[in-house]
Amino acid sequence: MAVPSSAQLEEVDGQAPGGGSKPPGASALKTILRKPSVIFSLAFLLIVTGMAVFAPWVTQLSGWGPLQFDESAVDSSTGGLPLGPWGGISADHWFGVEPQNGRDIFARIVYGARVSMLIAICATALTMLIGVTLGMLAGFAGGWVDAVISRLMDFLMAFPALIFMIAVLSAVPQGNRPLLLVLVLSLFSWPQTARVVRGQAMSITNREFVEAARASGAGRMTLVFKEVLPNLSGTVIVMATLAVPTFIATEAGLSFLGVGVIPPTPSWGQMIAQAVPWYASHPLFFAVPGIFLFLTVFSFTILGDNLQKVWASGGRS
Amino acid sequence: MTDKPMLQVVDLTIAFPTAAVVDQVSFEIPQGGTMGLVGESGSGKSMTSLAVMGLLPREARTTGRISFMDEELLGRSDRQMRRLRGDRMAMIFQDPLSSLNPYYTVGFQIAEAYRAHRGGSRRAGLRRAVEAMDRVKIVDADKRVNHYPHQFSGGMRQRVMIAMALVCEPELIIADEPTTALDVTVQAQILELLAEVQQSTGAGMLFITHDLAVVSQVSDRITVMRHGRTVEQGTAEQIFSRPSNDYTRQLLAATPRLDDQVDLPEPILTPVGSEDS
Amino acid sequence: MISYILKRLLGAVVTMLAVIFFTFIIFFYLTPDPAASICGDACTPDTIVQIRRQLGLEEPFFVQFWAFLSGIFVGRTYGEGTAAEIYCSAPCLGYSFQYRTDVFDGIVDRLPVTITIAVGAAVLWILSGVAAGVISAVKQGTWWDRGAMMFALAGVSLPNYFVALVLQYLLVVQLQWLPFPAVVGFTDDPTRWFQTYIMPWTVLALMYASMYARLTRTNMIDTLGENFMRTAHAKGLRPAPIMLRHGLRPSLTPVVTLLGMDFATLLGGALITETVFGLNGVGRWAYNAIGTNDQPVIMGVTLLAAFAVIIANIVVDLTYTALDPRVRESTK
Amino acid sequence: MTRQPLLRAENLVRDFRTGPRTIFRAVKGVSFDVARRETLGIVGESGSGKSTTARMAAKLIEPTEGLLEFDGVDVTYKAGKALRDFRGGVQVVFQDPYSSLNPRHTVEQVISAPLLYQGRKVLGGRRRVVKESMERVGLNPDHSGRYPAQFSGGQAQRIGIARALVVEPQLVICDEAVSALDVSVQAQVLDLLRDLQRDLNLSYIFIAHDLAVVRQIAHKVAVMKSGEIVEQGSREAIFDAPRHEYTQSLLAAVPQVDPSWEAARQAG
Repeated sequence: MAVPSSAQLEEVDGQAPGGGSKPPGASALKTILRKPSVIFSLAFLLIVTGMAVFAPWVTQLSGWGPLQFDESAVDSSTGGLPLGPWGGISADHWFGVEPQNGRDIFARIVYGARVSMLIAICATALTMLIGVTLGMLAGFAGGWVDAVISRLMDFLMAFPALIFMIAVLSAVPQGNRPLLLVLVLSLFSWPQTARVVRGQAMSITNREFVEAARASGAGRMTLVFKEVLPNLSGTVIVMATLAVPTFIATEAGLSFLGVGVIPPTPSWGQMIAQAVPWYASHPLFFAVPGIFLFLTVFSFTILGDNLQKVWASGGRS
Repeated sequence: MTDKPMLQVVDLTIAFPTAAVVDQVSFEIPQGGTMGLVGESGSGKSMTSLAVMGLLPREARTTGRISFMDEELLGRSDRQMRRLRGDRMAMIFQDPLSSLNPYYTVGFQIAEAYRAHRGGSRRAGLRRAVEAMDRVKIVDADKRVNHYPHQFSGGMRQRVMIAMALVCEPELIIADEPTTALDVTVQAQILELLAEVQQSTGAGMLFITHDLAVVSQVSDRITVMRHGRTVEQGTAEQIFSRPSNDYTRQLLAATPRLDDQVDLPEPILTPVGSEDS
Repeated sequence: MISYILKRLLGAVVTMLAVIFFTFIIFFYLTPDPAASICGDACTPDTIVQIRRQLGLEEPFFVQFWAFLSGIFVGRTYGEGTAAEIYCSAPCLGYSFQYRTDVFDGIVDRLPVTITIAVGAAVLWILSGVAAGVISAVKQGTWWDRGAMMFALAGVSLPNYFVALVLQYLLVVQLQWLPFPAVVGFTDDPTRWFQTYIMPWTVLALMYASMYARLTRTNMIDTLGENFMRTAHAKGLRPAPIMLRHGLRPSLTPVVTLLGMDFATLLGGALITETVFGLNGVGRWAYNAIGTNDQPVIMGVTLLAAFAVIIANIVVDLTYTALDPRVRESTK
Repeated sequence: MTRQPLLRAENLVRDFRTGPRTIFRAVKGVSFDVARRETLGIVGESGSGKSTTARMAAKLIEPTEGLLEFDGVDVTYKAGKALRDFRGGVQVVFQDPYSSLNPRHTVEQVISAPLLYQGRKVLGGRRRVVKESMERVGLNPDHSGRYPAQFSGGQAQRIGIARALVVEPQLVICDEAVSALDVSVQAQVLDLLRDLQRDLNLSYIFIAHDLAVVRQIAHKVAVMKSGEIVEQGSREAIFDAPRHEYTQSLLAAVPQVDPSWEAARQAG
């Protein structure tokens, strides 16, 4: 049966030559880069990001744009099902075509990646900005500032966010959709970040080295930026890595429900929704965006999870 | 009565996949005697005690012999060791707060140790716990059994740990830095209590500490350890009055004493308004 | 303890008022004119004004807000003094002119489906998640652990509507193991009831169980490293009591906290599963109402959900104090 | 001869709020002073208020009542520039060498932090000053690029001392500065502290729970219990002729090696 771990026993004798650990950095990345799951995830994400960034060139290469109809690829006699086996997969259409209008699924996946990534990354940046700022403020200032921010966080976290997002998004039909999505996603997500940052800031503030810095003559701002912030960077990187897939998934979910990205702009969630009536007759139309969505989210999650492990163990893996 | 030692450790070597932590350590404890294991951090003294209890992590490789009441302990199955632990040999740890589970009353935790070996009802277990707490001089034991660890002071918590160790009347008590986390006045009380307990039960004791002054008071025989090896072994009197090893001597010299006369620089007592600006 | 509960309740009331106010503002300023959507095609400016007046939409913001707020406690009457007077009894969360129903009643009618989905899924994911987490922690580093954790990561990464559709496609359409889901009472047809709900339960449980497994595992590993675990071994306890009594019990408190927070997202999950499987619960009602711009329904559901979340959080905090004797002490 | 102490505390009181209507008085009016090149030891058990007293003396927390004078100037409620000047004169060494050093900073960053934070310009640049102070405390200056966790406990505590010394303070407050160290390392650090005092005319306020350690370094000793100083006097007065009952019981409780064994060893 499992008895105390060796790490614990090391503590008993205080044997670890340093008791603490080196701050993780390059060595941490090296450690996780040895794991096959991380390598596969990174490779996949590189491909998807590449597709997203170079979407126009990629589709030029594949030959079909995301909005181009190809009536020659569908069979009007069957109600618009793609011609040929496997949903019309051919040299022309690598992932087949959509039923009825014959749009190229590959091109729509590529452009969908672009939309998803853009929204997710912007939302992550905004969430981190708000979350870290307010979390630090709450954790460091304490008192009424903390009380106000904490109440606000409680309030937003008590909100049935998805229903609310759907309601707001459906209520405001005009304007810049992606921007609106970024704003709404961030509005309900920053409290999670802020909560973690607040907790960390509070515990770091109580660590002796912060007091030591005060004794050295550090002012408030110096304490926050020079002493506390470097110790939060790991947490923030991990949270950001894990926020990206959440946003990709939520954006896709909202688009699936018809309140996200508006057609004809392609989005993976929207593609899944469009495929629902066809899933029995043209399963590939449904499966391709679903699998891409899953793999992207999964890869980001694996990456974030591994980073988290490395940071939690202090770079020793 | 036999003159055979109750605990005999011969050439004990403990190795982890990365490093050896204890190297060929040998000592024995006679019936009712006390062996003090003393050393600084990293000396392997705690590992040695855990090896006796069979509490080393799985990845540890142990060789040598540990015989307890003429029975070989090394190589025993976990199930066999479990029957011994808490029953015939018990352990007291350094930090009583973290060594007690915050979620259960102290009575429950003491009774648990009893019932694991002797069975019986929950109520009978609690009665035993009250008795054990009485023995370690916790006042109002019948009320205090229902309290949680955080409701006790540091010294009282250590008494609870001792009560837990005593509840099955063990033949061997292993005390791993039992007073290190305590204030001096409390330390004195706990040391006194341990001596009384040993007197009344006749149990042997393995006492682990980094504090030479403490070990000089509790142990008949002392083993000085460093980097996993035995540096010197002998009676307390031998070690303290005629240390043969350099390291022992250094350690003794470094230990601060209440009657040391260390020279200090003279303070500068500046009269008001003189050279000072 | 009593004063602690009172304090929490007071905080909850404040939060709830803030939620009501905030929701009201959003709907007041952002949504398109509900009168227009009620009015339909044969609409003249006059009829719109008439409907607006009947709904009280011509009043200033705070008058409307007060009418809404007081309606929750004492009920309210729409279009007072007109021929089409409608009384909405307390607790009045509004009146759906599209469904011609009191929103609160509408929610109450559909709540059993949503609760069945939520509770069933919760039981499933707590049991499976905690069990998987415990086994992974105890067998840390083994293939079981790695496999379970990889599976858990995959679980959180799977879009639930996608899983729902795939399940429906495989089990209902292709293999025909299950009939199409349809709402039936448990007492009417237990088999059908089970066949209907097993898919929504599985979909939600798959998503949440992963998080519970991971959280349980992390906590359990932390607990296994505690000094009191060493004490438990030193006492000679058997492995089962060591793991369950000393290891699992302290690891469960954070799980309870997570459960409280998940109430907030659970309704979203219910919305998606109900919509995909075509089950007529509160979530689906809200989703449909969004499509038809039936404002009172959306607002009512939002508020009720927020209310449920706030209450759940209080219950969690109280459970917490019951679970952890140290917290119990500090709230006395 | 009247003497002007370097630091003088008069009737320091500190309250902590423990609940909405409950206040805990951790320190109940303590007075003490330290002269130049003098060490004041403050001893007491846990909860005696000795650490709170140290933190007040270091101006890490403000006293609820009382007066704190440094070099003849009232600094009790000073802030801003005056506080920065005070920080240049008074530095602190903490108990836990690891947690008192920022794990994400290199040793060079750690040691030069007070210079940076106090906006000091130094001759020859910061790097040189850092290397000098590392040498002074017995650290290899080539290791200035390493992180605190790469050092042993004793070395880490030397880093803490180097950091305190870099601004050339007059008073260093050592809050349980050697408690976490092994005896042999402890002896070396105590040696170092005494040498520094001699060379740099430093004053110390030395907080400890271990009476034997205090005897090694303090010129005079204050014994604290429940927030009060029960007895204060020269080292010899406190250790050889304690008057207060509590001091006596504290001294009696300290475990001692049998003096005859000790004598035999000294003789042999």
